[in-house]
Amino acid sequence: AANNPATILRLATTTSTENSGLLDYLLPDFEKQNDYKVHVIAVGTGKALRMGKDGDVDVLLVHAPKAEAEFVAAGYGTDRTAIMHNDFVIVGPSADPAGLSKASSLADAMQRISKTQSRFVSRGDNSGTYKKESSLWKLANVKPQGKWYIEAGQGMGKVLLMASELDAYTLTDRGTWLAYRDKSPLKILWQHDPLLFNPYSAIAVNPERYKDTNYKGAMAFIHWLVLPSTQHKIAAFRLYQQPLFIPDAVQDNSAPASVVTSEKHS
Amino acid sequence: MTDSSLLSSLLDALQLLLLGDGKLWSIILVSFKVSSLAMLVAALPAVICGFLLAYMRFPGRRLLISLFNTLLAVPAVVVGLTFYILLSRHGPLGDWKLLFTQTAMVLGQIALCFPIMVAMSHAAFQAIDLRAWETARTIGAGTVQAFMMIVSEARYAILGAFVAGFGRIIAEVGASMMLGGNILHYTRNIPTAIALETSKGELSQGIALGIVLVTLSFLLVSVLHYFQGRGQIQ
Amino acid sequence: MTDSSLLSSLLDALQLLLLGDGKLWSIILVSFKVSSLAMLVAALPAVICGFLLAYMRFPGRRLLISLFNTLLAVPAVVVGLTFYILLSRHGPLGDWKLLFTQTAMVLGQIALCFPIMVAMSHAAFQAIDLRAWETARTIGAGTVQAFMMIVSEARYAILGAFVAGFGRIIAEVGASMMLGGNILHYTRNIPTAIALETSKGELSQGIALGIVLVTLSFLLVSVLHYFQGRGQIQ
Amino acid sequence: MSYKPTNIQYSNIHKRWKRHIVLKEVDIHVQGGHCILISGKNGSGKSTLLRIMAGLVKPDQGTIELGLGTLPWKQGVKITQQQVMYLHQTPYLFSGTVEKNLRYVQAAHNNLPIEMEDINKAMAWANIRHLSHKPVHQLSGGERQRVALARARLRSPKVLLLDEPTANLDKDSRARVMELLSSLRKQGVAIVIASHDPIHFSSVIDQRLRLIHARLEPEPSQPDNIIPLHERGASHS
Amino acid sequence: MSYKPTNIQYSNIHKRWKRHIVLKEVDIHVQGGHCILISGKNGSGKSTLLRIMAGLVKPDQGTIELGLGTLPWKQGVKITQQQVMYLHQTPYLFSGTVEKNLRYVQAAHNNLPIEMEDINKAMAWANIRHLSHKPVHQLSGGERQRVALARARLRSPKVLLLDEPTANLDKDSRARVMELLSSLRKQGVAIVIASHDPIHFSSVIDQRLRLIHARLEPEPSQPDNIIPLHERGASHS
Ligand SMILES: Nc1ncnc2c1ncn2[C@@H]1O[C@H](COP(=O)(O)OP(=O)(O)OP(=O)(O)O)[C@@H](O)[C@H]1O
Ligand SMILES: Nc1ncnc2c1ncn2[C@@H]1O[C@H](COP(=O)(O)OP(=O)(O)OP(=O)(O)O)[C@@H](O)[C@H]1O
Ligand SMILES: [Mg+2]
Ligand SMILES: [Mg+2]
Repeated sequence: AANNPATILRLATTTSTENSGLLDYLLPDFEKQNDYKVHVIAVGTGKALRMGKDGDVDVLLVHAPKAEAEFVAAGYGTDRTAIMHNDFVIVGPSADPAGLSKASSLADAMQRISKTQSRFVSRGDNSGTYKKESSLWKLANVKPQGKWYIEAGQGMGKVLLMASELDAYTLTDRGTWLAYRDKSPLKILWQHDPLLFNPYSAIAVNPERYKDTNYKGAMAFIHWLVLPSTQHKIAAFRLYQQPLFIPDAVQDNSAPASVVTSEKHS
Repeated sequence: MTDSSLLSSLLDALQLLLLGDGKLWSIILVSFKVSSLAMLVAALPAVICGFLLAYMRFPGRRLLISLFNTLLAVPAVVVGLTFYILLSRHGPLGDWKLLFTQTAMVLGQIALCFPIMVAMSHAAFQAIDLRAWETARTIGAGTVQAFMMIVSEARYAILGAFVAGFGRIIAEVGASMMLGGNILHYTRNIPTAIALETSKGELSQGIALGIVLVTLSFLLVSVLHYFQGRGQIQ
Repeated sequence: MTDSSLLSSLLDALQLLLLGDGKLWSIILVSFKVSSLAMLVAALPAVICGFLLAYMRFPGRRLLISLFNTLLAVPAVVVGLTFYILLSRHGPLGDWKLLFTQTAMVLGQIALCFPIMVAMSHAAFQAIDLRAWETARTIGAGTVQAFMMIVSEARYAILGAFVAGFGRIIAEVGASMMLGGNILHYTRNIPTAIALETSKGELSQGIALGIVLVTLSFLLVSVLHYFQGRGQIQ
Repeated sequence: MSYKPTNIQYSNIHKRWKRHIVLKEVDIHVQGGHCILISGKNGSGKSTLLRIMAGLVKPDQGTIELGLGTLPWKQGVKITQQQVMYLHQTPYLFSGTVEKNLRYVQAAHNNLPIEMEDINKAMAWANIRHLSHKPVHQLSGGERQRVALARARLRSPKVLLLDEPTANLDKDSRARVMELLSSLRKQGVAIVIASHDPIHFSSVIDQRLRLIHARLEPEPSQPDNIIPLHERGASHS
Repeated sequence: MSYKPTNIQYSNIHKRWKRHIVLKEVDIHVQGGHCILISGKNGSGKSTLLRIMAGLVKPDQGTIELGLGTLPWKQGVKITQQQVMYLHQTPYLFSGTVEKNLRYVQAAHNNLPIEMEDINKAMAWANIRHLSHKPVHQLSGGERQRVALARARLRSPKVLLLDEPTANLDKDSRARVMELLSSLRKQGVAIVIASHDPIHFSSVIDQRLRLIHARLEPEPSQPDNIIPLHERGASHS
């Protein structure tokens, strides 16, 4: 199909991959090599899964392991493949009123926030970040409610802006944090915790449910994503001079095995 | 929502409506409280501006009219952004600490509904015979009385301006989201709640909230229309 | 935006405008193409509806008027949702495969600008003396000619209706986002681009795009006003 | 243009506005070359009757008889209204210039726009040539009336219904209206005039009717002697 | 209510619309109890003059002289316009009922709303009592005119400017206008009438002026003999 106009492949993904610029950086190679035109629809994870369910897109790149598993189990998607991960961090006011720096564990950190009634801005939506946050509260055995717990119901960027304005804590993915770091008085107070890993998978929409879905393109995309060359490129991606995503599908160890960062665990 | 057919979405929506819950009512209340406040503040000045644009001659009048018409096309999110920068901690009005309050939402909504009401009430006055003003003055009405008489002559179109202004802000999401922050029980109104539900993929909840909004608006509009008169040429 | 002061935001914005880039122009083009198409489709039927609501007597007329006025207050995102459910693969019109295309955006925008144009042109016609219609018929104008003459009498307010309709869709983000999907070079228009930049925290880019939109709208409105006449009562 | 002389019988017209009966069993026979004057007090129903005849108001009852026999109102008026022109008591002019207003007129005989030459002639006749490019909202009361008359002349319908055509007109213009009426009458146009100044029309009237208590009755005999005197008195200016 | 008789001298009024000079060096002296009739062709500037005197149109030039000496126009008109009422050639009525229109009127002597009793009296006088709850857009031409006259009577200003007040009126109503004018004149109101039917006003006129070539000139002598005859002729109906 070299001479035909490129076939369209519809990719629903989370805002983090689009906003960080990762897709702008990766996709041109894919389009060149495979003769597809990728239409990127960047929405929340919840909405992306919904679009997959409805067959309105061909392939997903999302980060919500539990929901993804349900999605595949229900027969909406196939070929779920781990692609990469990044991680979440907890940011908060530099004065650190809750004393996260003295916390012994992530659960302890969360408890300190609720105990000191320090303001915490929550995404309050169905995003992967919110799901992660909920699991952390559960882990800490805290039911977050009260004046200090602000359910924003917005995207990550807006929540970071709100937390900055309100001198509040919040849980954020590292990519968005890097983008906002310069204009925020907040700083990272908890990071590099395995509990805060944020894995991304690609899922093809099940062609048995929707015959005319571009399954071929979806598989081409997934296969391309796990190619060593692509995985290297993912590892090499930098945002504000910092690596952001750690490839999960590389078998060799030529790629950086872990995130190297100047910011030390506080 | 268990499956995505239109019918089941609607059924879900209806169910949600009938069951209702405290959360829903708090959201509805925020919506109507904030937008009504904005209307209360903006309506009279807007009508007066429209009146002056129609009845006074001064340099720059036509430019001003074009300007107000243009301001109709300012996206709510841009209004939101502008006020955000003004009200943000580092902004010139940061000391007021208004960001993420209902007051900030009211400010944003005033800025949104004001231009459309000026433009439409100007058009309304513009359609009124000049003799109406002359007659009012000649039978002894003072400036304020005469203004009221002209407003009453143009009431059909002016109430239309109010409806359009209210419609613009009760339904807008950009400014409320930026300035209010969509905080549950405080600054979450119907449009931001719809945006949230939608972003979660909960389309039926979004539609349900939409139906609530439209139903309440319909009641409001019908009441207005009762005052507006027959709406038929005479 | 390196710091959040208003001034530096604006300077950044201006710089972006002056440098411009292909991406920016593609976004602008999508915006105006989609909204102009929607206007082209919706304008005449809306004016005709407004006319019939003003000049015809039929049961349910007043209810219809209230309805159109209510539809002004339907949030763009609800219109977006509704069309989304219709056009989604599962939906009744799923076979048309229109979701995430410019056509879907046009459909959504038609639904958004139609009611406001009906309501406002109804108000416009309503303000015209009944003798205008009678005179038109009596000097031999056919139905269509007479309609055109009345439109010309009401042109000031009708152009106002067009401006308001256009303002509503050129600036709306909810429906375009839902139905277009904000795909770069294809369905990303100015409002969805602003939403994207804002969500990235690039407030200055958002404002810059807002300024682009407002400037272009101002040009358009000024051209319309040239045809609209003086806007002063006679 | 009219091959058969116009001949319309409007019969048994009833009209009431809410509880107020304005017209009762009104018959009126309109003939080409025949000029009828209707007088009556304010609010007696003159304008209502003319508007009904023009098809602008629907009567509660009534029939129309053409050459074809009696037609129900709805059907009859559809045929007649094409050829009937009504001149409002306060004329409506479309916004724009005087010339633009006249260019809107369609010739009654073929429903096509009228030639510029005829428009100029009509303007000259109504003495509004010097106003042709003036926006109508700047016109004086009498000037507006004259534009409306020029419009009527241009349209030259088979039936012309005039509602107070001489109010606001000066003596010269009134004389010009009389000229117009008599020339149209000669051309076979049927004319009906409603006026409080019957005296102005004495020279062209064939029949005088009066609306009284909702009925259309023949006018009691007119003392003819005063007319020439008044005309003489008026002509001094 | 007026302790000193009204006495206003408008002097040297010039007015042109674009290149068209409508009024040139016009002087007019308005006195309480004095009634002036202005005639002139269509478009001669009668309405313009009255509107200028009422402060609705700004002249290009002109002064106003009150008891206090000569005032520049702007200043003078501010004082006079409170007491001057202009009746439009085609009256404007506010949407709503007849009664509502009359309730809008403020008494000229104290600028307070007028009592219902006086409103009822004025309606009775203008013979529009039966129309009091009728929306004005349903009124006939003459009925509208009568509402406007009732309004003028209610307001009872010190200077009353009437633009074609009898157009569209039937004979009875005209007689009523004459009554009103003579009673107002007796009460010391200054009256200026612009009309094409000077003959209607013969019984109340003190001074006849004529606008000709933009100047206001005294009317050439009026052949008085025809008036009673015409009046007689008119009274038959
Ligand atoms: N606003 C205006 N702009 C331009 N010209 C005007 C304006 N108003 C009036 N005129 C012109 O000034 C002239 C005088 O008008 P005016 O209304 O005073 O005449 P009039 O004597 O009252 O006439 P009529 O007897 O027809 O009522 C007319 O030729 C008219 O066209
Ligand atoms: N649309 C309407 N609704 C109710 N009543 C109306 C309507 N139109 C006219 N009328 C009433 O019908 C009566 C007759 O009105 P019409 O205009 O026919 O009178 P006319 O004889 O022309 O009077 P004039 O000499 O004052 O022009 C009046 O009393 C008027 O108030
Ligand atoms: Mg009449
Ligand atoms: Mg005049």
